Amino acid sequence: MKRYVNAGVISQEEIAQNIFSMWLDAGQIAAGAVPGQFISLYSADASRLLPRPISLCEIDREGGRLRIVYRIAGAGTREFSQLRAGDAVRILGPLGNGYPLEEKDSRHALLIAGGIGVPPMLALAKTLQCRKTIILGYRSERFLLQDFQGLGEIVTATEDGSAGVKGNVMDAIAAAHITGDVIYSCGPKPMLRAVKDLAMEQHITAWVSLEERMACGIGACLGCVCESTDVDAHSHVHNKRVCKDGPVFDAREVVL
Amino acid sequence: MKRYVNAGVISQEEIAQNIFSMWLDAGQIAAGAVPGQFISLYSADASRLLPRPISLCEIDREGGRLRIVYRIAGAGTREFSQLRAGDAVRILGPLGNGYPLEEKDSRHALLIAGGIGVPPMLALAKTLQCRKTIILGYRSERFLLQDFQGLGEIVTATEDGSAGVKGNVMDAIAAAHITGDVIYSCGPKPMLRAVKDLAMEQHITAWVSLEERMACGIGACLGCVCESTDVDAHSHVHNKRVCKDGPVFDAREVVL
Amino acid sequence: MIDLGIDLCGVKLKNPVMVCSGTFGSGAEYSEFVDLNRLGAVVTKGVAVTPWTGNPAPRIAETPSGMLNAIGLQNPGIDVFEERDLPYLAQFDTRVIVNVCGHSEEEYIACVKRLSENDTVDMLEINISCPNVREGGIAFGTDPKAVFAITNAIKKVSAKPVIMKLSPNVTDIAEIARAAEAGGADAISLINTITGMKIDVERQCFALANRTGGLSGPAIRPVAVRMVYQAAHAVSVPVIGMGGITCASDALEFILAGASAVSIGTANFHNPCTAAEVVDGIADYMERHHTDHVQSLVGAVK
Amino acid sequence: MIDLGIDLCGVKLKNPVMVCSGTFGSGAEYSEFVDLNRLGAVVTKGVAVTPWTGNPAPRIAETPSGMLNAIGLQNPGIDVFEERDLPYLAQFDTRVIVNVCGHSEEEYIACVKRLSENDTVDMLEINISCPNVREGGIAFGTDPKAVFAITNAIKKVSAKPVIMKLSPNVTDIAEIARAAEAGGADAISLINTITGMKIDVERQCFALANRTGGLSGPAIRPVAVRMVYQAAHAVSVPVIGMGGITCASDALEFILAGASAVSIGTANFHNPCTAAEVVDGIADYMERHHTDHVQSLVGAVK
Ligand SMILES: Cc1cc2nc3c(=O)[nH]c(=O)nc-3n(C[C@H](O)[C@H](O)[C@H](O)COP(=O)(O)OP(=O)(O)OC[C@H]3O[C@@H](n4cnc5c(N)ncnc54)[C@H](O)[C@@H]3O)c2cc1C
Ligand SMILES: Cc1cc2nc3c(=O)[nH]c(=O)nc-3n(C[C@H](O)[C@H](O)[C@H](O)COP(=O)(O)OP(=O)(O)OC[C@H]3O[C@@H](n4cnc5c(N)ncnc54)[C@H](O)[C@@H]3O)c2cc1C
Ligand SMILES: Cc1cc2nc3c(=O)[nH]c(=O)nc-3n(C[C@H](O)[C@H](O)[C@H](O)COP(=O)(O)O)c2cc1C
Ligand SMILES: Cc1cc2nc3c(=O)[nH]c(=O)nc-3n(C[C@H](O)[C@H](O)[C@H](O)COP(=O)(O)O)c2cc1C
Ligand code: FES
Ligand code: FES
Repeated sequence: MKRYVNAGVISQEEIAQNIFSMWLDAGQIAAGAVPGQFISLYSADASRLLPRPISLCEIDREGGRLRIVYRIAGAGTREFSQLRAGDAVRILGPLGNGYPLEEKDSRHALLIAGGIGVPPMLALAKTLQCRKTIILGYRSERFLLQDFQGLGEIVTATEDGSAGVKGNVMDAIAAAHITGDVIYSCGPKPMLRAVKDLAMEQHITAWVSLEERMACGIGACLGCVCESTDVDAHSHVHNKRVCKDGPVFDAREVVL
Repeated sequence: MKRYVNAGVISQEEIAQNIFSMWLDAGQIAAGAVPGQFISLYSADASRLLPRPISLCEIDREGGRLRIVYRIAGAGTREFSQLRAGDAVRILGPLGNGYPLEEKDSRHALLIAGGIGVPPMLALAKTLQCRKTIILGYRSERFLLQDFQGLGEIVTATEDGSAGVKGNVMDAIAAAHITGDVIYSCGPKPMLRAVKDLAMEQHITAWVSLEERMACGIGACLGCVCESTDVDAHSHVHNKRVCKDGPVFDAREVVL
Repeated sequence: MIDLGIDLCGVKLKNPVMVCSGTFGSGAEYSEFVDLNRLGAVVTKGVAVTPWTGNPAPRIAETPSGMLNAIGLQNPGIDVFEERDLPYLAQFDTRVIVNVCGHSEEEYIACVKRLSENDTVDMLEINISCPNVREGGIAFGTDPKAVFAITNAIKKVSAKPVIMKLSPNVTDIAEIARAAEAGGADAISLINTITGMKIDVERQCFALANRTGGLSGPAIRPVAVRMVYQAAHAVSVPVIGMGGITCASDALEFILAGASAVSIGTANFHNPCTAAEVVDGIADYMERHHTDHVQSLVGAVK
Repeated sequence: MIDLGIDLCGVKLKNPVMVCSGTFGSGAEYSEFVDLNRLGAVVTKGVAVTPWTGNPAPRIAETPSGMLNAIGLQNPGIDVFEERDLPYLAQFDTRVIVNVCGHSEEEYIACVKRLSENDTVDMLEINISCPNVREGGIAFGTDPKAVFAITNAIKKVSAKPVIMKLSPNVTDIAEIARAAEAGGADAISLINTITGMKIDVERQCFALANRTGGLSGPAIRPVAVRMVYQAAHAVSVPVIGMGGITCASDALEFILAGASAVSIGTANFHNPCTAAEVVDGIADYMERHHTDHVQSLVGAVK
């Protein structure tokens, strides 16, 4: 069940330049959450009405705690970055569908993430029970790397070549001839397009997490649509709602 | 000279129900300020654009500190009431003309204030050098009374009769047959009207401090006018700007 | 006893609070946050006689105390709406107002005829004011003659009371309101969104794929209150007010200005519980002001 | 080298940043915060041929990310303006644009004639869009025929370039812009305020003595950007854009939408240093985007 609550900030830390990690006391929202889902955060400034959707980076169901990791992209995220332990922030969640988690132990999953698409991969990597190769792409500074230790084989790429493979995640995959049975990914659109192409070539499934501007965040306003390959069962047109039908889609069902 | 600065909050305290006293580190603004002037405070919430004009209650010119005492009247003052030592608030000042201070020692001034008109009387009482009778009217709970001790004869009235004379300041003046050579006053319009009538009757001067909705606070927008008895020298019509030509007026020059 | 009930051209509502078309889907999603039984009415997302795809994304942009949307009236068409959405709403003890859009008079009429026969439908709201589609909507809503004509044509075939939803993008709202009344409208609702634009200066492009969008939210409330006041003084049919309502006090501005009922739109996105909070807040206000009947507040500020 | 200079129908401005009529007096008050020499132009408060008293107080009300004003064009009349205000402005190295209002064509003409002979005046801005006075202003600004006629009449007597200031309270801003251009306007400026209303629900009265007022500030920026875009695509004379600009990025929205210059209004009330900050911010932006001439940004988003 979705809830709209005032969540307490447990801790906050800048883990890379302009990238913040926050633990929230989110009670029932955490209890019902799964990897790939997100929460909407609301600004305390009345001039900013719309939610800021942020993916779940870690889910502590028992403790009722959620971790989010986000980049300062504008005024809303800048405001959140100034919250301290003891402050509160309005949130709505859990939202969206989340990644499918029923992989058999025998399968080999590739978790491919770029930039601020890395955080949701952590929750996924912690939950998914199969062989995992985790390919993480950064512009320059790498973050969350520590947290992924022990969750699978880890490959990193940086655009400036400061660490790991020089280039993006696709370069890293090509360089190491990485293959798998299924792909889970999150990151910028061009990366997701490349991931889709790779999956089509290798005839495997790729799950991609999309971003779109949102208003309601719960499927009511039709603000956040992406184009669907076929007529969608809910909308009856070629549109799917990222906030409700997604954010995770089989790459084949959406036009990237 | 007027300045627009980020002022540090030195301390804040609730001195009566919903009435707050705040000391601000206001540097040069304090250095140039006189009793009867005010500052504009700006909300940190971008949805609230306009200034909140608040009178100076105490002026520490040397220390660069200003005291304001205000009542929670809406969202802006509620926000200010949550500021703590170490926080900051944008202010503009000093604004307005202030009370004339050239009373001879031999004169007897009546300082008449009602409700949230009491605070500016404190700065005035501390500065004005002559015999003073200070008449303070409250709805119920009295505040700042301590601070006035030793600055003159003090008479109080409360509407509910919980302390002092039961009634308003005019009732207190009538009850104690108080007279003087000049009146300084601040308070609600009906009180100022009564003060003006009293002064006219007794053929003495009454200085009244007016309130009006403001936008610029510095005399540019003509938003805050009050009606003047004669054609005003600046406006060339029957209007005076409360923010610049006032807030203190000779009661005879304005229509109350 | 506080009486929140109102009579909207013969239809009794338990209170004057509804939700704006397009902001509340068909109620299912928000029912997790608001007990639909508590609302005076649910106004559904605009529906047309065939499915509409709407505009490409991005469809949403935030603006100061407001937002732009360019959904473009995406809807699954009347068939799905009647089979899936209306039966869902029929479960609740609230009024159902169906918002109708069309590319042409024929499309409006076809849709209105279908809905006229559906027992779940209490009233129809005709959207002649969507700024986000070229042919549908706004073309009908900015010219008094066109407003009269479409209202008249719809009234001829509608078995349900007809609310005409007006556009604020006009020089003289009173004239448009009078045209709707002359055409036979049983009520009018306003305002729809104001056409706006946002430019992403870093990327040097439009924020919305559609270039322009409709501005809604608290930013437009002063314009909406003014137009409701002007419209309420121009016509004698009931006026439903909307535009930037976030709380009971905002809603009461509209009621005091002349609105018989009010509608919550963009505020649902900021706080999904808003609509129910507004119902409670109006009751509180009436208690504080010793007002027994909400009806007595309608147009009380003259 | 960054070139911020623009040419506005023959008048060279050192940068495209000015201040909105009515929000900056005649510059004296704000000169404590902004070096007037840094501005492209100062646009003065509307002046008429005789003193005007304006509306009763309250004249100001705050709204979400905006404000309502109903000053009602209070002004000391052209005599005082020429004797006191213009000589003050003449001291500065900035352009002086005088905003003119009138109750009738004759009053506009009389004022324009007087100002035509004053050497301090660089341009005239004709306010045909004030929503706060009945006869003056808006009556002239919402009907294309009237806009054409008043523009034409003024152009016949004006020795200075004429900017017609347009009202947003119209159905079709492009049509109004074209009427001004056809009437001979050298430039157009927009938007003036949008008519709005606020009701004090606790006191059950209007927040403004005048009932309605003009809405300005960031709340209206999306409407202003849209109208500037539409107007700039409708006429070939320069467009001056305003409405809710608070920072360089806001100003650039207007420039990219087609404004040759921009004007800062309500933001002055929130931060008296805004205008100078916008000048600096535009220069920074140009450096970051490797743009040499501000002119090349005008209308760059199509
Ligand atoms: C499902 C989903 C999950 C996300 N997860 C994360 C995450 O884990 N970490 C992270 O750093 N970012 C994430 N984002 C992006 C994040 O939502 C934006 O960076 C954020 O909304 C920017 O807000 P702002 O106020 O700082 O920026 P502004 O640009 O000032 O925001 C203005 C408006 O645009 C919207 N907006 C801006 N960028 C985006 C965007 N990329 N996607 C959707 N809306 C946007 C804002 O929500 C707001 O309504 C996610 C987005 C989506 C859709
Ligand atoms: C010269 C002057 C001196 C003042 N000194 C004091 C003081 O020392 N202590 C004190 O408690 N109050 C004082 N006031 C009143 C104070 O300005 C208002 O109570 C305050 O602005 C309310 O803001 P708000 O956001 O809480 O209320 P809201 O009602 O939410 O404010 C909405 C808008 O109305 C304006 N407004 C509301 N009430 C008033 C008012 N009475 N006068 C002017 N503008 C108003 C606000 O500034 C704001 O722009 C003074 C007013 C003036 C004009
Ligand atoms: C996302 C969105 C979708 C909308 N869709 C419709 C619609 O389908 N039909 C309609 O008549 N109005 C539609 N509107 C307009 C609203 O019903 C309402 O008139 C407007 O948003 C003003 O109210 P508000 O400020 O409370 O949102 C829509 C508004 C928004 C924000
Ligand atoms: C207090 C005030 C007074 C104004 N007076 C005038 C005026 O005298 N003449 C005029 O053409 N516009 C006047 N305007 C309109 C502004 O010049 C400007 O067009 C409008 O406020 C939009 O810009 P903004 O949102 O930046 O304020 C006034 C606006 C305000 C807020
Ligand atoms: S944000 Fe409203 S449907 Fe997705
Ligand atoms: S508030 Fe602008 S002149 Fe006083």
